[in-house]
Amino acid sequence: MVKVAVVQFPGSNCDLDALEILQKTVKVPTDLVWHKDLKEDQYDAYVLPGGFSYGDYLRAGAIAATSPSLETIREATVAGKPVLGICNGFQILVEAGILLGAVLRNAGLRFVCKWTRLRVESTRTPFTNLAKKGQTLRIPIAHNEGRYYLDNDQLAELERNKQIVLRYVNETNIPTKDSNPNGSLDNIAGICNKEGNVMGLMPHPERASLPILSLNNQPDGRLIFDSMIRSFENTVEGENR
Amino acid sequence: MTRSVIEEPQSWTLVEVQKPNLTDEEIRYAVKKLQREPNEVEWAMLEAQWSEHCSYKSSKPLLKRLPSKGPRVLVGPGFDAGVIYIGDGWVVTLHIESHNHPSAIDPYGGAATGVGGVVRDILSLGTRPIALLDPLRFGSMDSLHTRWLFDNVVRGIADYGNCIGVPTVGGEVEFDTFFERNCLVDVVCVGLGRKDKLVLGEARDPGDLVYLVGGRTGRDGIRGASFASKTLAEKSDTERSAVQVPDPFTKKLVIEAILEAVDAKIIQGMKDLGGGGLTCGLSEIAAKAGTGIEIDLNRVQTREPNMQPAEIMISESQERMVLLVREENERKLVNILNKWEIGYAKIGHVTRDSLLIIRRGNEVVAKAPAKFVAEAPPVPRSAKRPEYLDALAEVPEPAMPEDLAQTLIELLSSPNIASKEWIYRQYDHEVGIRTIVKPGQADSAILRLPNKRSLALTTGGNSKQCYVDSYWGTVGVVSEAFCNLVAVGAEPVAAVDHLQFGNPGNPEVYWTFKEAIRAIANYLNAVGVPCVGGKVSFYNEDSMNRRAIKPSPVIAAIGLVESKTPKVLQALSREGDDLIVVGNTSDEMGGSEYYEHIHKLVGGRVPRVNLKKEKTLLRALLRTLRRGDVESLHDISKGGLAVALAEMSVQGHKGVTVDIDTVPNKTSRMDNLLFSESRSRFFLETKPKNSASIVNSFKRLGIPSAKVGTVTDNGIEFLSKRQVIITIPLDEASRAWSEAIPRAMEATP
Amino acid sequence: MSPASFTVEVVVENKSLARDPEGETIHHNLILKGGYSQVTNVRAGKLLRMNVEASSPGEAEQLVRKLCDDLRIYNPAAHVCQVRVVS
Amino acid sequence: MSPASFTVEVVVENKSLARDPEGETIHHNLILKGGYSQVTNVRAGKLLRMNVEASSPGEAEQLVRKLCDDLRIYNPAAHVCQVRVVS
Ligand SMILES: Nc1ncnc2c1ncn2[C@@H]1O[C@H](COP(=O)(O)OP(=O)(O)O)[C@@H](O)[C@H]1O
Ligand SMILES: [Mg+2]
Repeated sequence: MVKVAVVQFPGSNCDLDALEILQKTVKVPTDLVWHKDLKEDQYDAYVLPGGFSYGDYLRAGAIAATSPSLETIREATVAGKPVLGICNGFQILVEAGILLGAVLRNAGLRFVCKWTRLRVESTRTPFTNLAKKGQTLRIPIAHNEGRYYLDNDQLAELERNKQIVLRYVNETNIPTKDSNPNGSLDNIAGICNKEGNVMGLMPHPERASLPILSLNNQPDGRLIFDSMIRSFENTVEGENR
Repeated sequence: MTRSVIEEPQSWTLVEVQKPNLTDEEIRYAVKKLQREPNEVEWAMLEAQWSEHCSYKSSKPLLKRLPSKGPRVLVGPGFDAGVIYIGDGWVVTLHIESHNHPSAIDPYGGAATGVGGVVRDILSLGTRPIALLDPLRFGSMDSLHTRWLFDNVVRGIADYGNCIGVPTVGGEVEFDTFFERNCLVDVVCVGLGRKDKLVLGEARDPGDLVYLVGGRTGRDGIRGASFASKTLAEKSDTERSAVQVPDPFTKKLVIEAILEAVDAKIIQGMKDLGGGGLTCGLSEIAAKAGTGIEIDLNRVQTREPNMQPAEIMISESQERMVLLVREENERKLVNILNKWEIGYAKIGHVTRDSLLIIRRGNEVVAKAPAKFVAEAPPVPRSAKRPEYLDALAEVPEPAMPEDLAQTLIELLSSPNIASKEWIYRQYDHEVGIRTIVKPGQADSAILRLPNKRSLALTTGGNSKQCYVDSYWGTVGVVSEAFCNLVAVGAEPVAAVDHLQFGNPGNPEVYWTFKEAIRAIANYLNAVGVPCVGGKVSFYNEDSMNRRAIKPSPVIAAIGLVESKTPKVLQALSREGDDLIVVGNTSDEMGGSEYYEHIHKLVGGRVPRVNLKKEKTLLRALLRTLRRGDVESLHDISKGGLAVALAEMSVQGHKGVTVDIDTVPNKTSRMDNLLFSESRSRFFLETKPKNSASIVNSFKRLGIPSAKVGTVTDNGIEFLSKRQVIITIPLDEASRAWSEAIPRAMEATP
Repeated sequence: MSPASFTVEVVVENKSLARDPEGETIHHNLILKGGYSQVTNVRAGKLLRMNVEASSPGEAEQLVRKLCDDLRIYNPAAHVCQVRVVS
Repeated sequence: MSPASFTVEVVVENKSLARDPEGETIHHNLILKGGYSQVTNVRAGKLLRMNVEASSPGEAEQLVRKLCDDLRIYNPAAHVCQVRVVS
């Protein structure tokens, strides 16, 4: 049976949220794993939750990225397993060098908590395979350091490899300055690695997975987790055949 | 500690004096009780514990008048937080604190550590903090100093609350020149836990071990103390911070570790260390149970060298908790603390003899009955009705504005009324995946509970009205909080109060304090809801001119929403719907935004509440909401009915047309009718077919109600005698309301 | 004298006897756990580097000192603020 | 040689292409609006001051440089990092 790990770092604070959604809403067997206890790659997928690991001191995600658990995660990414970094989890993956670029302090210099519109730019990841390309998702953000940045050459590479997964857009589904909540380069909200199995995003899909919590009563965030389940089914079917 | 910490005036210079900083009566009482002269350490402890701060010596007898019992109350005033049973084995805890003086000096650190303090109270009961609200009071927005305070206070709350993962789901803010130098920074915290895992601040079992957990003990918060240790006096101002440095990361670890220990049921008793530090924590935890505690100061982990016993005993270093644990569970506790890499020290044990014994190695440095230390002799205070009240009661009526539309626009852009989005955008109000109704959407926030019910939370204050009339002003504050709860379909279940005043030694100040308590007690008795805790903060005055702040009672209240109650927000939802008003509007302009902001007029008759009818009204509204015929709803408060309608309209992107003559009222002027802040009123939006039955259901109970207008696709329009008296395009109203605060704050990086 | 351009550094940090949770966390959780035990202490602060036109280094320093106080670049109740001309 | 204690400063700031919204905002909204037009540019960064035991200033500097790279005190995708021994 498949099993997912939500990795808990000192200062994680969306760990229990992600756990609850995975266990009770998505209904996939999930463990909360203390980072020091993640010594071997024994799970089928990993979720690095949001929060303020190590208080965001030095730089969001920077200290957690040196946790030995990241070596295990790295193994899992090489093995092609789905790895999802949400908010602080995204920052950790970037700081660990598993994803490209940097996530800098918001251009507005303030923490921003609000519901955003996201356009799905790529459906090839195990977290977007249920989406249609160009589909909009309404998912909230809440962060102080969410300005995605990398230099022009690398941006071109990201584009070429179809590694941009989500962009902030306006009501008409267009990435604009106004719809960019943090000054991210090219309105980037989420990216994946070259192979596509690792995704990091600033918005919090676990906060948009229950209709009652969503602004429009639509659980758009579930799509991210449901996609992950579907990617398991595909692998399992593949193995059976 | 009964109702938690109070701040006192703090002189930030450390002075050397011989005598303990206690009154002559207190000194005599101490010597008599102890039958000897206390030593230096004991004096320091008594000073700390007998401060207004920890002892409530000026307020205790009065606070007893507040009703505190109810079928859902498991723990009332007297503990770190009130505990309310919400069914299915779950409890909710509730507390309010302020950090006014520290925030006035270091708004960022002061506000942040204020959050830290109230979160510790909630944690002390063994419950997980799940929400924060922040009632704030500042001087005029025109002042640079105010903007600096406001910006940094909001940042401090944001950085702390966001980091520890507790959503800030509501609050309020009031601007008034009386708070220019003494801003009020209050924080409400709500916790969630299991009834069978509650932990109390009582040392019931002799033999239990005393653990000091969390941050190390430094010389923080030691000030103006009489023992004036040389080390203290020598360190100059330039090296020592006048305020505490917030450390939300450590707090987050402390929260998780303690909740893990609570879950394992290995904590016998627990107390957070705030004002008064170890002295307060240990004496109260022992006194509550009639036991004693013996500790060894050599075991306390200190952050600075050469700390004197007195310093250790009164240090207010942040992020510390005292835990009591059975010897057989010690190992388990230590394992949990090690996992989270939190500092700890076993400093002593609970004894049978009801004495507080403080040793340093083998030497006893202080020894006194715990009860004696914990309970300061009460200070009788005299009260006298302030003379200024007569002058405020009668003010000349202002001239009627020529352009009422312009007046409404000005009100919408007054910082007291304008959108507070600039604040709550900076707060993570979603973490915890519980926030069903979010800041700005309705009169109260609503949180998802584990048992199908949900929890409504709100907080309110109104210093402008409480200044003009402290009794009716305070009644109005409590009424607004309860109206906010029923406005989202919640049944009110409990409240906590926070009473913030000037110097209690001033009889006029003390009179307003008494009036506020009388008001809260009368209101709560009338609606049958208990007050489960609170806080008192005296000595709030302008440091320059010594003027006391306006009386500032603040209420936080919670209610339960049953699962079938529909979610109703305040944004208008559909063109063609009817608008209904509930409640009566009178010439009650005292302390209104219209008088104060538009006419710069302070005084007049403050809105009153019909206490005989209030419960009926709240129930009737709740019934209407539960029936499901209400499309949107907003209570009418600051700025009166014109402002309430404009807010509903702007938020729903819908217009309204209202025939003002149809509004039930006893007003003598059009401006009063539009802008009076009469209490217990609501606007309801409903489908036309339901209007009549809703209006009649109120009228039958003797509550004025009428259909007054309709939702349109136009602007905001008020008619009288078929003439348009106000018409404002939606986007103009929207701009006035949403841009006022961000524009004022733009320049602050 | 014609004005020249100077580079002035402003360092804002917590007062020396106050805690510095950021420095402590970086020290314990990153540097010591990373094996660099030769590092015995870490303090974290904010640095602002300004280019200033003035007729002398002394004038540049004074100007920046004044603006730091005036504009509340730091809060004297909680922080210390160092101003130094570096070039 | 017996080791001595050195103070080493590490300054981390954004690469110029990554922009420096904090420096820009302090410059425009605070300093220029405050009337200090002599200030022509502001950059904001983070400063870490470390006490390091080493046998020479050069060794101290090298050690810190190494740990900055090793432990990613800065993110090379966006930051530049300066190390200097101050005493
Ligand atoms: N200091 C604050 N912190 C967080 N939220 C706030 C604060 N002040 C106001 N709010 C939120 O903004 C909204 C409007 O507040 P307010 O203007 O006080 O409402 P009303 O006039 O309807 O009582 C509410 O949801 C409230 O909780
Ligand atoms: Mg309201």
